[in-house]
Amino acid sequence: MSLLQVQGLDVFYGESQVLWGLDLEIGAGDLVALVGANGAGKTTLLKTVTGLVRQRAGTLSFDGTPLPAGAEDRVRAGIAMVPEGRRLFAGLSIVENLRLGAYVRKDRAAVERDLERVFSFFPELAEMRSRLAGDLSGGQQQMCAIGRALMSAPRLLLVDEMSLGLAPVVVDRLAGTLREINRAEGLAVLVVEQDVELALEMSDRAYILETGRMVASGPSQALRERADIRAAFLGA
Amino acid sequence: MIRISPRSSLLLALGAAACLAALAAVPWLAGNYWMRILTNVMMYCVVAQGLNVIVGFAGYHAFGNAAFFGIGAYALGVSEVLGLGFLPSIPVAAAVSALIAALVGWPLLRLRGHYFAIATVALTMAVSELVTNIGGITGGAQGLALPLDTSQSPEQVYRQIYFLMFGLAVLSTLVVWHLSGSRLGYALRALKDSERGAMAMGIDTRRAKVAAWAISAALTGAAGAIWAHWMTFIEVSSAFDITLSVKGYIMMLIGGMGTIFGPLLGAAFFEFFSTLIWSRFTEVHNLVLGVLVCVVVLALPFGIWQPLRRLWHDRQGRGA
Amino acid sequence: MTTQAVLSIRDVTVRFGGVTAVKGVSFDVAQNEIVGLIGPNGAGKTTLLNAISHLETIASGSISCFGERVSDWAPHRMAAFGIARTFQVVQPFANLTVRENVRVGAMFARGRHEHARVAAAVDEAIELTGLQAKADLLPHQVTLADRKRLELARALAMQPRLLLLDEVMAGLNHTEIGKVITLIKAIRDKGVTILVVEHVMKAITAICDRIVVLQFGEKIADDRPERVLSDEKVVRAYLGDRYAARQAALAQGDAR
Amino acid sequence: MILQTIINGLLIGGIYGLATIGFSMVWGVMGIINLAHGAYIMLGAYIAYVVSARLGIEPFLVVPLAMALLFVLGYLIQAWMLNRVLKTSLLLSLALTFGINLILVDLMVIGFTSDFQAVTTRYAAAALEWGDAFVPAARLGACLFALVLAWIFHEYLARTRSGQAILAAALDREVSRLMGINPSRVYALTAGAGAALAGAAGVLSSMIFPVSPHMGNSFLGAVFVITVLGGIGSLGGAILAGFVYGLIQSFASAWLGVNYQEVVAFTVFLLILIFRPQGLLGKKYFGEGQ
Repeated sequence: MSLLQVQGLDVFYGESQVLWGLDLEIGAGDLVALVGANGAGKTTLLKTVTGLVRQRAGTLSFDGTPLPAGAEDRVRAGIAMVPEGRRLFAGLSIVENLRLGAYVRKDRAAVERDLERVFSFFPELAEMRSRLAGDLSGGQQQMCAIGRALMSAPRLLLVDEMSLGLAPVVVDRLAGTLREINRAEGLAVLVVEQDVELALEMSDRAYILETGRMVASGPSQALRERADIRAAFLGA
Repeated sequence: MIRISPRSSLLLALGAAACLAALAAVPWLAGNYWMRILTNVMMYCVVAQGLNVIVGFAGYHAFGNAAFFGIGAYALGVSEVLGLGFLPSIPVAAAVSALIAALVGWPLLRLRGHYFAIATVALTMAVSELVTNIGGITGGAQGLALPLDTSQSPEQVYRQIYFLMFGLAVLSTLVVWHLSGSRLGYALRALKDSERGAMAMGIDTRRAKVAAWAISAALTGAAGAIWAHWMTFIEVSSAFDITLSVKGYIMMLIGGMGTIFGPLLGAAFFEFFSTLIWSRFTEVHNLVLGVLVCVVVLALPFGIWQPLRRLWHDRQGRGA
Repeated sequence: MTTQAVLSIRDVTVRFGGVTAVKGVSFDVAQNEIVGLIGPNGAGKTTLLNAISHLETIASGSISCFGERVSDWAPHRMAAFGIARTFQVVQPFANLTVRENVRVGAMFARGRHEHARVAAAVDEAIELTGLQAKADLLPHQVTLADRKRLELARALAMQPRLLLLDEVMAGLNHTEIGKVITLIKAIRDKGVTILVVEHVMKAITAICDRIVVLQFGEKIADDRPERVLSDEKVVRAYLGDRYAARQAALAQGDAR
Repeated sequence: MILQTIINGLLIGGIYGLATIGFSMVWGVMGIINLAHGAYIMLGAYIAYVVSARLGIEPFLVVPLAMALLFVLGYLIQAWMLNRVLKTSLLLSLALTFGINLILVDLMVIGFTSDFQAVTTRYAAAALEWGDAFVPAARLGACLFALVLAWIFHEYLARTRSGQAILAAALDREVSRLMGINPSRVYALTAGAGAALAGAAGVLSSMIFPVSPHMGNSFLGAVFVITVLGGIGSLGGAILAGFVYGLIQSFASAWLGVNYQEVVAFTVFLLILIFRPQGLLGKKYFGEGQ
């Protein structure tokens, strides 16, 4: 039985429709990629899953039960998001940002353990933990944003445009870390990416979105071989 | 700006002409009571259009434009006391206001958003304190009495004031209309949305903003000057009353910032409504005015035009 | 006589509060050349671009264009002198239509202000960037790719001699990148010198005559693309092994 | 004479600081300029007047009651009206709070007429002596009380979970929801706390200044200056700037005469705005509003 089930999703911005009848499924422990042109509606889909945007039609169920309406409650259900552009709390330090990630959790001891666990994934952040998030470089901010999302002990992690504006070497490292966390802890991850090559390389399954409609889905390896996808996205 | 087809622009022109004619005939048709109300409405049209230049076009929220209303009033008062006649004193008052706006604007317009809004409120408080403390020619705390115009009957004086305010309202609308198509107008509307973008594209944003505030101050100062002559006795608390610039701000808001006729509609609507209140609930005027302000801000945050304009473009968008 | 450099950066240093974003960077850009400026995030690329277009003041060193020292010029004077730029985060004038946005470029930058010249510059810029169909829409009604094209169109309408592009490709899909590459080449062919800040390697290799690589605010390479992209320092600092592996695979594929 | 001027400046500075913290917080956290903040201070003073003058209770004991009542008022006004302004344009908060101020002031004029009231304490005349200067007990008590309240509020923000939630909502409203924070409730909480602090300042100042419906507006000028001088959203800045403002006013009136107090204060204010808008202790990234 899948962890996240999205069926027949229609979403509008004002009067213009952005998503048409989307279906999507993520099993516990899957690493799924969602790729597509800019403006295809990828971020809109993520915002609908997290509750920042309300859909006009369609159902979203998590662990078999319908998701609560407000974004504040969906993080309690176990959905965490790394927003596009990282959007850390610039005026607060790294450790304050990470603790805010665990805002909904009551178990103090577990939160402290998770804090050290995040610093083990991203050692660079450990020694500058009291630095203001706004003063960090792009790569450091991305690590802190991923850490902050992990602090809410999610069962599904959504990562929006991780590679945007980052040097390829940093992107490789972060992709590796995400893959590692997914395998080691069975944390389901949905990665939204512009860099189709990266997305298909790091994911088990993938969905391809084209102007708000799902045009292809399936195992990533198979999608990489399809001629039409190579031509449209991989420029081979 | 909304694309107006030739046929509807003809209708617009005819409608405007009819309005102007009707308003010009008011002194003969309506009694003194209505003429006084309409003079007030015209005054607020000028204040609202003045704000429209700096807030609507440049996006700089000069919340405390009342400072220039007061400066214009006192400049006229002083020049009349010094013997210069009423009519020539009006351009003098406008010039003094514009000059002060330009001088103060050079440093102040470096501020953005809330900082600028607060600075203009502080400017109004500071200038009114200064006028009180200078005393002497400005009459200080006791206020300033203007020489009485004995050459005309009070009836003629009120009619003169009405036509002057009416003319100023038309002038201020023409200024805004010219501005919207002019090079300065484009510079202001560009820097409103992205000052860095405007600078990188060759706009001297500092000079454009100072020019906009000077125009705004000149219009507001002229209105203050005519108001002073109308009152014949002015004091700091009424000349530099922040409520005036807040009411002007709300009127511009209702009518639609950055449009040509919006502030006029906003002024007419708001002033008629609050005058009705004044006559009916004299003792709770401020209370009801406060409620009116809150209702307007919550109900019409973007004024009447904005939703229409977005709709117009969206309809056109789907068509393209 | 060596051709006079369009842009010469001499030992430029830029500081933000305590942080030195750019340290002692020097390079030249010759007439009609396209130079790529790459480097890891936070390396100072955009800061340097802001310094050239004078939205950022430089702590030391000098910047000169067409032989004139422009280090302390006001930004709007740079535009009148023929230097145009686009922004990494697109900054359209939201309350102006696409055509009006482009008109601002034509009205305020180089050239006389009469109506005919302005109208011609606007039409040409909109034509070249393929925005004719969307000229009367507001920026919020067009796609991100169109808004990126609008940035380019506005800069073109300024009839620039030097064009600074700040990550114009970020967020575009493969086909859109291809179109923008051909557009940039067309602009260069009209005699415009271009400095490109970019992360999309496909675009950099396709259009650049030379590449300057920055890391932590310092220049670590400045050479022709093929030499720079195989430079050990650059691969470790910026490109990473995955890129190098893919290049190697491609190289084998077509090593006939 | 200098010592007395300094003491007067510091004592009144403490009150000004407390009066400003709420205003600076609301601006820093939500980007809202609350022109009705002066009215909250005035209401606090009237609560002190009604309870102590009419029922004979010691003014200092009235502070908790005033804070509770003002908290509710601040919370409701934010939840019902100001939260909606956050969705449109923040500069509308100026116009909206101006309207609220008109309403509150006029209600008190109707209820208590415009004439001045006084709140006296048994030890009104008592004063400590320090060298040849007098330190009025009531003012000293008020100033110390103000510092204690300010410190408590500062710790609340820095240490507690809901305090951090307020700062997070200030920096990025949408992302704070992803953390599980409900911004509307957090903003109403902040506005309530701000109003409560204003109420406390009102009670304390009722022992020093005459109480009238229009007393709030004269406070507003001082609150503007101190907020920007201290750095928007910075509590420590507000307290420090409160003392600086108190001293400037005290010396200005001692040397230039009472009516130049305001002019000097506003000139200082405009200079700060131009040359150091981030103020003395302004925190980076705060106060820029979303």
